Amino acid sequence: MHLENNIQLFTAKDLETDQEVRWCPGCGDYAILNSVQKILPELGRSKNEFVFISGIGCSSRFPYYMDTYGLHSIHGRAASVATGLKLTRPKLSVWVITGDGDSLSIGGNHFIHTLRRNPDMNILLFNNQIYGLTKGQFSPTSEIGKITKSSPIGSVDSPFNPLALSLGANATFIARTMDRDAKHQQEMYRRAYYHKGTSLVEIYQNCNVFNDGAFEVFTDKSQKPLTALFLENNQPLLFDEGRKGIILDGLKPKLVATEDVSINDLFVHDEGDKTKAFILTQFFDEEEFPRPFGVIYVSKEKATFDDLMNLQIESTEIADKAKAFKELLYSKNYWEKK
Amino acid sequence: MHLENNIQLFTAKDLETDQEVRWCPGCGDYAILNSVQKILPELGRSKNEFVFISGIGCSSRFPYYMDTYGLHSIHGRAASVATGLKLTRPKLSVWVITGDGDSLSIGGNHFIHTLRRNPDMNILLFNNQIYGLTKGQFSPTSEIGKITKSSPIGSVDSPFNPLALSLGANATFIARTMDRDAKHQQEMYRRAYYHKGTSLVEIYQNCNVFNDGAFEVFTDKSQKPLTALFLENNQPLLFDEGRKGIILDGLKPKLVATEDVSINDLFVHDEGDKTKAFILTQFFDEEEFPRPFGVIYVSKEKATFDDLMNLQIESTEIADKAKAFKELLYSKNYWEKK
Amino acid sequence: MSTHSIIELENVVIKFAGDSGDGVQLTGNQLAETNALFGNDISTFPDFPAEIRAPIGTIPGVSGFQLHFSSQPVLTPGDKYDVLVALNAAALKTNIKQLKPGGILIVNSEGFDSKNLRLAKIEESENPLINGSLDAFKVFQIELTKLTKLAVKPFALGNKDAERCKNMYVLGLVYWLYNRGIDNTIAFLTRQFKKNEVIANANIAALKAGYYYGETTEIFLEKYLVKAADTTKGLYRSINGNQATAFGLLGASIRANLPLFLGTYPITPASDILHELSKHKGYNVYSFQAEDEIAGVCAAIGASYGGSIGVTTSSGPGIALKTEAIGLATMLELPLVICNIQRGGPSTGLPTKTEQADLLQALYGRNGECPIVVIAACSPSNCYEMAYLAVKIALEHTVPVMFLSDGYIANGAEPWLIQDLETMPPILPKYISSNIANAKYQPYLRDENLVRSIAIPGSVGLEHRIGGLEKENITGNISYDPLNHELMVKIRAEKVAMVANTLPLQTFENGNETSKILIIGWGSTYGAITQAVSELQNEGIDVAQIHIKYINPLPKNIGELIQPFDKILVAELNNGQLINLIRANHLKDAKGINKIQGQPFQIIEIKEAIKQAL
Amino acid sequence: MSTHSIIELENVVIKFAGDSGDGVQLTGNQLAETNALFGNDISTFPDFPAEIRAPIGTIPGVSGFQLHFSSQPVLTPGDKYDVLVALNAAALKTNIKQLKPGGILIVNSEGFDSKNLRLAKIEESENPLINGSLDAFKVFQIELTKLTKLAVKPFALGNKDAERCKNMYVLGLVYWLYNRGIDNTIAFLTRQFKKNEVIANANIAALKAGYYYGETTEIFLEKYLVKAADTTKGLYRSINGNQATAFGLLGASIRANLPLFLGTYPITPASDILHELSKHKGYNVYSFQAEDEIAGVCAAIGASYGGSIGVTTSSGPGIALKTEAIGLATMLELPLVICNIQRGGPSTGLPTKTEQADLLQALYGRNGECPIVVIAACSPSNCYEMAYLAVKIALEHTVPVMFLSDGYIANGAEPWLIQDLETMPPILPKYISSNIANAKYQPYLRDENLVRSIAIPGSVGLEHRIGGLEKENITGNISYDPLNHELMVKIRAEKVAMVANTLPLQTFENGNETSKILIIGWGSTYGAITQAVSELQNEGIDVAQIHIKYINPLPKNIGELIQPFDKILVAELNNGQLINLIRANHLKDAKGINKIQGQPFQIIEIKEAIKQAL
Ligand SMILES: Cc1ncc(C[n+]2csc(CCOP(=O)(O)OP(=O)(O)O)c2C)c(N)n1
Ligand SMILES: Cc1ncc(C[n+]2csc(CCOP(=O)(O)OP(=O)(O)O)c2C)c(N)n1
Ligand code: SF4
Ligand code: SF4
Ligand SMILES: [Mg+2]
Ligand SMILES: [Mg+2]
Repeated sequence: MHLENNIQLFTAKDLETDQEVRWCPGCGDYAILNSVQKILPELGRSKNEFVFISGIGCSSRFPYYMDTYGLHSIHGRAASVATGLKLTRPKLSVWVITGDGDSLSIGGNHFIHTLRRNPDMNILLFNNQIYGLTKGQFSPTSEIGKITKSSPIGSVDSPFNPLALSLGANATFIARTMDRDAKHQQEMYRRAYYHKGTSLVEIYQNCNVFNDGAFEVFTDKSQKPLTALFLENNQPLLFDEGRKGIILDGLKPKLVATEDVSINDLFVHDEGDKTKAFILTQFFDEEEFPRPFGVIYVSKEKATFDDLMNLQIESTEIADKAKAFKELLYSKNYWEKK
Repeated sequence: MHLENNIQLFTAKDLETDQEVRWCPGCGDYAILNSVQKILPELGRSKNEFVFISGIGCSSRFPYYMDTYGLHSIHGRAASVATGLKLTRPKLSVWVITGDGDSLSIGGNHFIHTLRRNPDMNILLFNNQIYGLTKGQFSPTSEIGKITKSSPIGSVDSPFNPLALSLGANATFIARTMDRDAKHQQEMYRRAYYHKGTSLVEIYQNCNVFNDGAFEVFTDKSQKPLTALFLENNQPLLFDEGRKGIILDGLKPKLVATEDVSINDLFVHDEGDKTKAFILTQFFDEEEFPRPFGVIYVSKEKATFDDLMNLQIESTEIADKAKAFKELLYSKNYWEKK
Repeated sequence: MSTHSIIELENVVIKFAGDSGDGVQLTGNQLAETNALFGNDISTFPDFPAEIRAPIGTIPGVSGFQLHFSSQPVLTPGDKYDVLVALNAAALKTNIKQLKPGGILIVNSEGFDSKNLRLAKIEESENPLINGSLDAFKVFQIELTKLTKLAVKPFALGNKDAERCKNMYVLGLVYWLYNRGIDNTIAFLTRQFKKNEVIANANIAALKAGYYYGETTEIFLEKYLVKAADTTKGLYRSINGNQATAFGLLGASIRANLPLFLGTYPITPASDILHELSKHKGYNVYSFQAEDEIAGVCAAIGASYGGSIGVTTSSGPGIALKTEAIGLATMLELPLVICNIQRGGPSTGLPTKTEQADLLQALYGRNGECPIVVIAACSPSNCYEMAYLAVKIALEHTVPVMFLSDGYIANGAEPWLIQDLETMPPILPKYISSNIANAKYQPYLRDENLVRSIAIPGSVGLEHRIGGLEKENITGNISYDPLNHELMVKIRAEKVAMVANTLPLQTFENGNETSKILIIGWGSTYGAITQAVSELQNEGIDVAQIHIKYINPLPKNIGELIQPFDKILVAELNNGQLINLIRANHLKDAKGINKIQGQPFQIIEIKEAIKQAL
Repeated sequence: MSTHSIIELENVVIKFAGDSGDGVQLTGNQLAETNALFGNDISTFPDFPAEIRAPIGTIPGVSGFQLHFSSQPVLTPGDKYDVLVALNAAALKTNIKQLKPGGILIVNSEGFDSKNLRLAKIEESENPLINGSLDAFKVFQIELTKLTKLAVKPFALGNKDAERCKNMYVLGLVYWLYNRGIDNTIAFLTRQFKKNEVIANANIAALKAGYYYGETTEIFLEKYLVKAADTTKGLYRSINGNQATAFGLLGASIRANLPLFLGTYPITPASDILHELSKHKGYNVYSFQAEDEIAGVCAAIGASYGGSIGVTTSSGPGIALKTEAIGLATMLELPLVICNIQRGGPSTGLPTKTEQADLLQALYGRNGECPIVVIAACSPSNCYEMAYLAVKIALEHTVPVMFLSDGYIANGAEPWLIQDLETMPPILPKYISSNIANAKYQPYLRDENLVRSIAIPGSVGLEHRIGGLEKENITGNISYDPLNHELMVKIRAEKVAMVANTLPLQTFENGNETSKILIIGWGSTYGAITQAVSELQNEGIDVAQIHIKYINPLPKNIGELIQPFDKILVAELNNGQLINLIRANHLKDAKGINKIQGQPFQIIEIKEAIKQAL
């Protein structure tokens, strides 16, 4: 029933289950599964300490393919189920697997409340900008004007900016990665794991059946250098193989050719600076800016929800509960009938 | 059934209903009711064009006291009900009345989705940092450590920053005001009304029964000058009767004595600047900064949800629907059985 | 000393009524406690206005507290009052209909000035204190505010604070009238205001002044005595249903040696369970006030999954929101306790009033074939046992259990013969531990009761996946196989049905199979029905009574008990719900006794309905 | 020309089965359409795998399309197949049990290589093409991929695109076998691929090649003819239930001259109603894809409040989430249509499978006494009429109406004798307009049917407030008055009951009150039950049949019709739900015929159950 102390070594292979992986051939979910299976053995914990909790959606089938503990819950509620588990079993490594519909549409409320409360768990948000499982309706991350089964003449819903929303909900860790970059993904999952608090990783995931190529502009080898900005802490914002960079003109980010400016004038990424993080999350609506990938913001100041709650429980813990309960029952005036 | 063209004049008095107002004596809700009743007649519309839709909570009883159209719905869902109404009756002036529990706890998802979609309506969020109607539990805006009926040894929930959350959800209008300042309130409601899109006004409202004095530090005459920062567009951030101000050191706001700096160096409020707005929303956790009141951010760029949807409907409108429907029924291969 | 004669009474029903701000609940509670300590059997019925305070002095602002104390066993707060204490005109107007002819009416005459009359919507000319409408009662008018202020003058309180003591003044008077000492209340006041001695002393002074007012003035010619009741021996305390529910859950957690996790969202009248449990974190109680009811129940499911006792509490609108997640728990076959403290519906309805109208929702309110266990407490103190059993059943049968209570018993109090934890049945959860598992762990392998063994995350070597899709029996793998689905639907139903094997058989509360008529009830109506049936039996009318605590599954012998009867009545505070089960299962032409007024049954209502049916 | 002899058949049941990517649905649909156009009566049953595509070639990845075409009236897609077209080993394995002995089996022999066998979990040695297990059938093995590629060679397609044409090849062959022309499909292909002529022409070439393969090779010795059916005269089209539902709603909106507002959230198998309606904005259709089901229904309530037709659509888990809001609509007494396209439950259950297990939830799944109207469509095309009536009842009686359909009829198609809008009953909503209101508008003033008149926001002089708290009758003011609450609960119930006054009386589908046994059904089981009963009657067994479309309220004469029978069966795709109503209301010892396999009834199952019960 309790965690064992001696770590049981395991490999990525050990994480495969006997269930056939049932995503469409070519789906970005495979790459994410692989990356997660890759890093888990490196984290220095036993396999039995990992729990994957998902909602409903293509992405949410993920736990079935991980030979750890797993719970495929109901649509939108994974974060709540995970919160109940993490609070009561704080030593487990809890991962929430969710889609853009699952966590930002029906599950939006649990999403933002989880972020503000900050239990120590990792949310992997598979953002494919579509409802995959229900065969292709626009999602809260689909672009306005999108033509789908439920918006045949174009959606009129302006989308969320998931990382800006997370920041607004007081998230303590936000990062973005892409299915097509295994190394970067793995780095982000590792960072997420080691962050104490709720870590949100948005993963650009290609749904090759209902929304193929949504992120091609960022993932395609030839376009990537100009469209994707890979963040490194304390490093200036550079892209296009160092040819382009970003400076801050007052509060306004501007694109520059690196040859035109001194390297010292560039916008230096600082994961701990919330205003800088905000500015980075806004490289979203404006097409001219490259899309940032990497850890955008981390705050280590906020205590975790599970720590705070367990602290209250431990600090008031009653040694002899049965005895105390008896006293409790008799604590209000009682009387004897003889 | 349809709106009349000629405006029927009315007064604040005409807005009172025959129902007794049933808030606790001294509740901040009274002042808000008065301010709303005050401004409505000035907006140049007939009384019958206003609709107030609320959820559940003390604040949500508001519609019963307004002799306009009103719907007291269920907990957390007012924004959704209002969206359905506004989409189909775009000419009505729709107001959502809600509390911090109603819109940020159970209704949080509809809240953020409404903001991102941006239907043209006004959300008045009565934030008293407590659940009033259910007699005093902590709410998602209550400070951590708060002692309430449901947190007898202090709440472990870190609160939302409602305006930061709204900004993160792509709100196009966010403002803050307080129950104790009638003039400021009225100005905010007017601004909200005239903004085309979803206007969010957070109102600091005193619940004198379950959370008395929560905002006293901002509303109390003697403390207000040092704690409340009243924003004016294009004006420098000044408080303490002009003695203190705020400058931006890079991205970091700093408090200064005005005598130590040139007026030109001060942080000038710009309602249209989202990064500035972000910085202002962060005057929240840090105690040393005064709390900003006024319109923090407005964006006029985003089309409203009701306009976009009605545009699609109007631009494709079929003149003879019965005829077209007949064609539709027969549009797939059909055959005659003789 | 007192020259008043003392008259012995078997029982007294007294109602305090005043404005929400008048301290009526506290006054009533004090009298109840003092009488209980003295040895009376008691039952209380607090009846407060809607959640928000209505304007002072108005009808919606009236708060009431009804107390029945007796030298005989007491089952209800009583139908009509022997005594009404009315602190203002609105309180009188709301309650006078229930005062027995010849009953004692104590009124604060200052609560009948023009303003109060106007607020109570009474014409000046219709002032009941002068228009003769109260002639049928023994009316005692007291200038309560004036007398109270006089009494507390030495403490130099502000006007408001001074006035606030008036409930103690009137309580003192009532103590005197019913021959009770004031010590218990003095001790209470000292405790309550230990941080403000002046207020404590002022209240005590008012209490004493009221007491002596009875003693020294001659307004009352008699005083009364209600002797101690001859109830079961043992240690008692007073308890209300929500407290009892919280204690039952807590006790079960201690007995099962598992953490208790409450995932919930506040709602009237369930919130007090949250309030109570959140005081007891030291017992390994996690109280999680979630962002909504869905998050609350889902977190409880997560905690159950992790090996804690997942509990969620709510009332009508909140229960409606939880139905999808309850389906998930059913499918996962995890323990879960859902407490529904019913209130008047539909929709927001009458949040502070009582009703039993969520029974069919409890039974059927989920998508798909989704049976769960449904049990109902029948009195405030019975909530303890039933909440405890809810946990026991959930853990031992790996099923969701819906525990039904309602606003009436949740807020009503009665003496409780304290049930020590050792006397409760043991709880044996179905967890599997790593060491025994050499073979592959099969999450849906079942025992003879069809119950699966649960492996808790963290256990070495028992990694597995579960979810809300239909699953293959034994392995738990997702399965779309048609016959497997039918099998699983039947297994889930049978598993719930088999809970009946562990439940006590149903017995008659009154009468037996030869009685002329059978009345069936469930839940909070127990007191009123039982009292009505006893009274009828005393009148020589042979009525049998069954009171059902286990609704799904029903006790195994219920058909047998019902079978002999041609005349069957089902009494419920709804428009007819349990009756559907009785009719459908047993094909008996049962008739309903129904009341849908947000109020409990009166004994007389039941009696008359039975008489009519005979 | 063809030397093949032509054999006339009354009807044929054919099943196409292959991998999800094989275009099986399209193939089936084409054959269905062509046969329908020819004049056969038809019924179809598409049966797809779970939502996500399973790996190619596996059992979970099998997609099927069943078609029954006949010269006689057809009510179901048929129990067993006369013909099975299996494109790979998994498709064969899944379907072979349903092929009639002696039936035709057309297989793609290339779908049985080692890889395919492994994916289908068949041992190499058990390859059905060689192990003799198919001896009972007429097996035709075709190297489909090879032949198709040959056929489309001139178009120089990529490998994948070329292979994709194989469904057309097989369709061509089947057209030949059943003596049908290929023109309709050629026209379809030309339309479908109008942007890619090469693909269109390649498909047409494959279609023709398949057709000529039948004609020129001698693999088939006979071909078959199913003559046109002798059904009611008029104009027909093929329609599935979700389309029909969308058209019914749309038609009602046009007829009532009110905008249609759909507030919904995608879910299988209801999403297609959203997809269809969102194509028709030009009819004043607002399709709002909300963030969740709660927002969807609440927005629909807001739209209803504003004078539009508020509709929400979902399936099990989503309906569960809407229950609180449906209570609000009940309390507000606003029109609302809730379409529940049922699927296998509980919880996420079997999302792509059919079931009728949400009936009790529809009736009772809300907190408090909260009756709403519940109606159920009985076939794909009947969805049109029932959805139309749902709107009519909601608007005319200011009540929520739950429209029940299920995955089987939602996706199944049949010929529909097109019902023109003019032939539908008029819709007369209950709105009040400003000009008549000189007196104060009373929102809860009622007409003789207890229906209130609704004033729409914006109307001059009719300002008023409504909400979810209990309200005073007539004025609508909040009221905590006990007797008013009882009155309102009864009024709301009676208002729903009175809908029965406007409904058609129940009739027997078959038999009459002198028949030996009565079978009762509701919803999508209509076809199977009716066919079973007709067949039994042909066999000389006298069975009466009632099929209920209006479940709450039930038709007024239902008791009368049921009364004479001692033997009553209730057939449902659940564990027994409607049967509870029959037993409770009529105290008849009805027995259930239940199937909970995510699949519709087979005719034979019903027949056997009836025979056993006789
Ligand atoms: C309560 C409920 N509503 C709706 C659905 C149907 N549904 C299942 S998954 C899904 C959305 C999937 O989108 P996303 O979360 O983005 O996951 P993806 O499939 O794209 O990975 C929907 C609407 C459901 N299962 N339950
Ligand atoms: C579904 C549902 N859950 C819970 C409740 C109980 N409830 C009513 S109001 C409220 C919170 C009120 O807080 P807030 O929105 O801040 O309003 P306030 O009373 O403070 O103005 C709660 C929990 C309810 N009515 N419905
Ligand atoms: S539908 Fe899209 S997201 Fe789902 S499995 Fe297929 S490719 Fe992946
Ligand atoms: S409880 Fe608080 S918020 Fe509610 S009416 Fe009273 S003072 Fe106002
Ligand atoms: Mg998605
Ligand atoms: Mg509040």
